[in-house]
Amino acid sequence: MTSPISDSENWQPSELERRRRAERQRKTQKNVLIAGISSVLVLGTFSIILVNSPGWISLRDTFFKWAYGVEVLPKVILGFTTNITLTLIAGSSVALLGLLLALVRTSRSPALTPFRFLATIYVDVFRGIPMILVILLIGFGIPALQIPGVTNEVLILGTIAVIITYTAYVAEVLRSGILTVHPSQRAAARSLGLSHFQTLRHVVLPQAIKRVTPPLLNDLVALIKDTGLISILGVTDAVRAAQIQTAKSFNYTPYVMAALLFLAVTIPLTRYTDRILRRSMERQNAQGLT
Amino acid sequence: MTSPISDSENWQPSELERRRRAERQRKTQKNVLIAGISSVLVLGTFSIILVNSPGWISLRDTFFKWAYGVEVLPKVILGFTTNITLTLIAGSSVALLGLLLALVRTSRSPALTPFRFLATIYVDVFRGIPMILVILLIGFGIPALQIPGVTNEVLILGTIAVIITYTAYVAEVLRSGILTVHPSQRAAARSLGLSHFQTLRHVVLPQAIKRVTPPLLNDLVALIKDTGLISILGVTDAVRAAQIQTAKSFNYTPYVMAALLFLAVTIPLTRYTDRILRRSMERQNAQGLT
Amino acid sequence: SSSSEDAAAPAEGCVAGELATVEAGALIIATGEPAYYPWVIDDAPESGQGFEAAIAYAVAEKLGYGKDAVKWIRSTFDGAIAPGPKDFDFNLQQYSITTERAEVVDFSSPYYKANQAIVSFKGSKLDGVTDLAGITAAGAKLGAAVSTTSLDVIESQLGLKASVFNDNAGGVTALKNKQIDGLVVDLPTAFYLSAVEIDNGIIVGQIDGSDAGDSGFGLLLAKDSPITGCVTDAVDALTSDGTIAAITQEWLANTAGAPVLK
Amino acid sequence: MSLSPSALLSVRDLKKTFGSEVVLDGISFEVPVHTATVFIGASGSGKSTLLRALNLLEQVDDGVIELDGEEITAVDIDPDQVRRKLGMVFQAFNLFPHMSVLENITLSPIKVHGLTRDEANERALSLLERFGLREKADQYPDRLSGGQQQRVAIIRALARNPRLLLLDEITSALDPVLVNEVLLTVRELKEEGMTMVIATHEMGFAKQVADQLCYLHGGKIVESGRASDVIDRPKEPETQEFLARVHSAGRL
Amino acid sequence: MSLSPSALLSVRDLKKTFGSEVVLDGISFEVPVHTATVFIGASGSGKSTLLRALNLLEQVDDGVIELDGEEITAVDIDPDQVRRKLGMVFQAFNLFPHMSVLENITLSPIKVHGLTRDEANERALSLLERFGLREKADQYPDRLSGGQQQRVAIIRALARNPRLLLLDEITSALDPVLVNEVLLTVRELKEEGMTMVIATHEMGFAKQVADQLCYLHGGKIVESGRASDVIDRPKEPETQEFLARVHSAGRL
Ligand SMILES: Nc1ncnc2c1ncn2[C@@H]1O[C@H](COP(=O)(O)OP(=O)(O)OP(=O)(O)O)[C@@H](O)[C@H]1O
Ligand SMILES: Nc1ncnc2c1ncn2[C@@H]1O[C@H](COP(=O)(O)OP(=O)(O)OP(=O)(O)O)[C@@H](O)[C@H]1O
Ligand SMILES: [Mg+2]
Ligand SMILES: [Mg+2]
Repeated sequence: MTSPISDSENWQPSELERRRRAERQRKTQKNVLIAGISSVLVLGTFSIILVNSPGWISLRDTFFKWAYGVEVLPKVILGFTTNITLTLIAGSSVALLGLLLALVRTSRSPALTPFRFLATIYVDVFRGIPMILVILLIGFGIPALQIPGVTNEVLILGTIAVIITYTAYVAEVLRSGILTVHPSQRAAARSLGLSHFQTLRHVVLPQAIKRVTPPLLNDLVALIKDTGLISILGVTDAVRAAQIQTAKSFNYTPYVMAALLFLAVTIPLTRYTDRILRRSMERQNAQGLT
Repeated sequence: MTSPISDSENWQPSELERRRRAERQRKTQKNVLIAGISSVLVLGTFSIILVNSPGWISLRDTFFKWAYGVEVLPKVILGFTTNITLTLIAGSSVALLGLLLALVRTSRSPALTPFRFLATIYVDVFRGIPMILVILLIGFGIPALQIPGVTNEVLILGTIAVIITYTAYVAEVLRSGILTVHPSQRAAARSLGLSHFQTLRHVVLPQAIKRVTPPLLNDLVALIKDTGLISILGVTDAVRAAQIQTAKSFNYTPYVMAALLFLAVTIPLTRYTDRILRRSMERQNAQGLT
Repeated sequence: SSSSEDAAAPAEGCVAGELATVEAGALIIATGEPAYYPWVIDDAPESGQGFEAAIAYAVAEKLGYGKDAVKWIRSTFDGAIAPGPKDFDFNLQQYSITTERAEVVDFSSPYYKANQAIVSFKGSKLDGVTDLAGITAAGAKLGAAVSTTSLDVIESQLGLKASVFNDNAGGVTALKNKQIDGLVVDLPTAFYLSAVEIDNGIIVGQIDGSDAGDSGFGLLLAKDSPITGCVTDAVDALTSDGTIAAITQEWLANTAGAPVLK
Repeated sequence: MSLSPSALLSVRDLKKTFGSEVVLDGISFEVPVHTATVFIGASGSGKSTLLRALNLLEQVDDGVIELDGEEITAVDIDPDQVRRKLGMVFQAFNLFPHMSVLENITLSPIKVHGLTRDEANERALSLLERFGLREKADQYPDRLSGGQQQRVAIIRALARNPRLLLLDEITSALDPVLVNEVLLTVRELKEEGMTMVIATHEMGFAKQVADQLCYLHGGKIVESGRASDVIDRPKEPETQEFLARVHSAGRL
Repeated sequence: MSLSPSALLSVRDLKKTFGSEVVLDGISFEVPVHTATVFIGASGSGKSTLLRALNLLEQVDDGVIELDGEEITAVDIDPDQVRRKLGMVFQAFNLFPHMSVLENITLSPIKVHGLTRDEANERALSLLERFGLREKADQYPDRLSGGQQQRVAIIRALARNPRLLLLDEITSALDPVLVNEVLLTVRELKEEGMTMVIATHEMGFAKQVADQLCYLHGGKIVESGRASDVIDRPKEPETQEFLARVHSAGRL
């Protein structure tokens, strides 16, 4: 139907097209330059105002005292391992439970009405109340009950509390993803003989999850940070470690070190996921000019 | 083409169909019953274990001492007004700025590359670092600079910090919504002569926002709670008010009161939005059996 | 003033070194993290340096636990007050004894009664104020850390609305930024802060916090702990034999002399 | 309730409404094995709805559908089991945008019918070859032309070797040469034992492929019979009028 | 570089590739005002791509498109201004699922062409009436049959009164009676002064509507001329072969 490339392998753009491309490139370059320069100007102005303000030195010493930062870094890193461990454990549980909840909430079967009702209440309640209360209730409340055989290990209980809260958030994100998959996709899958579960597995979820990857990453990044909330139970995470140091020294650099640690994990994660996502979208979509 | 309803206004379902409907109803009822009973059983068992555990009374007195809760409620409500006020102010700014950022990040124009780059860095950084650090940096850092004419009012600075952080989150949610709108929709809108902006306004965003409403609500609910983080600057929100009371009495009921206040706002909000969303989806989509 | 009346254990039952502690043969003492100067020096309670560290070892000794039998742990504020079993025998981090709190936990008799003091800086609204009325008149904005008696002093005694911070670090920063005019802390801390942390720091004056229901710092124990009686007895004994006075003299001597605001 | 011996599909008194609109109003027909039953009728007359109902994608409001003598409209039927025997090509194709052409085609053979990936690929590639799409195997549906997408949808249904094929306007996006190719395919399939229900607007195609032609109007099958009879010698006034207008439009 | 006096659209040496696939390989043609130019060709021959390129929805790799004497492929052109003069019906309809039929149709007249809502509604409703869709005005696209959706897409383009209409397979989902209705509409529009570029697989439709017929093959316009000439007396061997196969398929 269409000619293979070999036909026109030695095709050269016309004079006109060459001019057009050059002009397009020139225009783009000009615009990029304008955008770039204006960005640099704005940021530069801010930096200059910052550095020349009367309090800059004192601010720098309070927040960015690198020598001190390096000194406390090992302690903050030690705390950070708590964040990472909890994130790995909580993250996978949250993914599973959140998915389950999202599936229940998006199911249409009338038989599941009671579960749907409970799932809705669950999400509304655990999303709505401050996580600190959930952590207190689980982390201090459960041991206080003194039920035989139930752990009173704060790490475990704290992790459970984190899972409970984040499951509510992630369930909503996944639910929104599932709802965006057009019903005709399910119809097609079912008409091919795929079971309800297979339809979810192969048709609905792959599309749904791809679509909500940015908000899912939001929640993952927030989770890494929020696992630290269990420090009220006496566990030391990166931020708590920083807080301890700051409380001693009245200097905020430890917080900055903690932030750098977080970024060291989250930025590569985000960039990597984003690239995968963009590739898959580029492969999938026809890209016009709009 | 098809007969109007009048044709068959006096149509009665056949004997078979009546049996089928009855059976379907019976089956549904049975399943609902099973689901309902099993839910009640599970929840009931948990409650019984809870109430009969050795520490239940002490737990109840510590977390659910209603008389005390009512006593401190006015103070918690006073703190809660801070959450609400900040949410209203921050929420609208976040919506605007988040949208702007999302639009920059989803734009394809090569001229915007520098802005896209900056927007990506912005999101990565401010999403990744603990909000507490942003609040400290803005709330304590800016006044420390002693730049003439710049406020050192903690409420304003704290709100700015909250806006900065949440903008990053909301931008990602909106970006994901925008990406789910199929390019052919833009093509159709542009081919109708709509400008880039009109296309966004009338075609892309209405679909995008509807699709990400659940994660947007996640962020709104989280925002209501997280506005409280500016309490590290010395402002009293609902959770801080509860904490102050708890520190006095060593009783956690104030936290529970705070949680109830949050729920009193977030649940109606969520239910209402959900209903609107469901209605619009029902109107829009053909609903098959799958 | 002790809340141990309702504690079951009679003082006579205190066999030295063999109390019904969390871990038999050892005494687990909790404090905050970090523990502040001058209560604990260098955040190292094990050294026995600092007022509360010294008190802890003195009480331990009275109870029949040598230096080696004492184990230190750190607890958060919430960890100390949460219901249910505790992982420490007693906890000291400047917990003020109030009747309300005593419904939830046990306290020993007080081992120290600190006045509250207002820290500020030269040239602030509060510089030169000499009485309580002057503070209100100055329209001053006062701050305090959460879960301290200082907060009660501002709110119930001065009738002002306080800016409440997570810890003293936050309050100090706000003070340096002039976002508040004064920070209320207990007197020993006030001396430390005004001398070390705040440029041109001053102590405006001290306030007797008793009116806010403060009856001094006590050792905090689990509700109905079997050793509350013994610990109270030990504190009482240390008070009467002058040990506590000596420790106070050693660690808090230079904290007298701020004008009292009335 | 018995079925004529050779009928694979038997529909009785089918009724379907959308809100206040009665789309199917007492549809009855039988489809003998190895035959093609074609539905014609105006746009909006309910052809697609009927095919969706046969595939249990719409819950009917009354009536019975029997497949292989089994009432598939019964309440306790397992639709997955029913659909294993059915293949459907949707009017809007409904390809899976996140899967390549090959993955679209092999999904069901592998997951539902238990073929190995190699077997499924082989079969898929030979069908792609036949419909001139061999080189698009790894392309994604969004990047195909309309006719290419339609062919993939047809191949996806064929690759499963169903007992009964439900084909909704499968020639709408095809060029005339391809229409002919599809026509030949349909005939071959019949010979191989396939049974089909087809909805179409193409009178020529209908005439050439139909063993039984049904004219759908006002929610009812107004007339049915051999294709040449219905088209060339319609009996009912509605059919006569429709075909007269088709004629006058020069489309026969 | 000048344009023949009556040509509204003039295309010269248009080239478009997707990756390694050359889809349009030096396309040149002119469309005089008040005429319809029809493109036929096998599935995948590039008809849709060409129409999208004319609407500036695809960036061409070489060549020139002139509309009203203005080079719209120029770098500094404002595509919004160009598209105000153009109307397009997409092969896949591309209706807005979040808007009712009426809103779909009136969006552009109100937002782009500045009509009041009442004026726009009136015009939309009369067009809906004409295409038998009056009672679907408040329905949402997902709930329409294929043919109904296609009619809405046509109406949406017509409602804007463009100078040049680009119509991609606008009869594929329509029943024969409606095809005729569209045919009449196209003729009327031409009389009212509209110019059109049409891609279609329906040889009958092409023959009846085309002032100029172009056969697209291998990325090139192999043959063009009056419809009756090209279809009944094709000169080029490729055209002859294609039409022969169409003939033998009984589709002419
Ligand atoms: N989900 C739905 N909700 C409401 N009405 C619907 C729905 N689906 C279809 N309809 C209506 O039912 C009627 C029959 O639609 P159907 O798609 O079966 O027609 P069709 O015969 O396939 O038409 P075409 O030839 O145009 O594809 C139409 O009037 C349509 O608007
Ligand atoms: N975005 C894209 N990316 C890659 N290839 C594409 C893209 N869009 C179209 N093609 C390819 O370009 C060729 C021409 O496609 P086009 O849609 O123009 O064909 P067509 O003539 O309209 O066919 P049909 O009659 O089937 O609609 C096809 O081979 C198609 O696969
Ligand atoms: Mg249809
Ligand atoms: Mg096409």
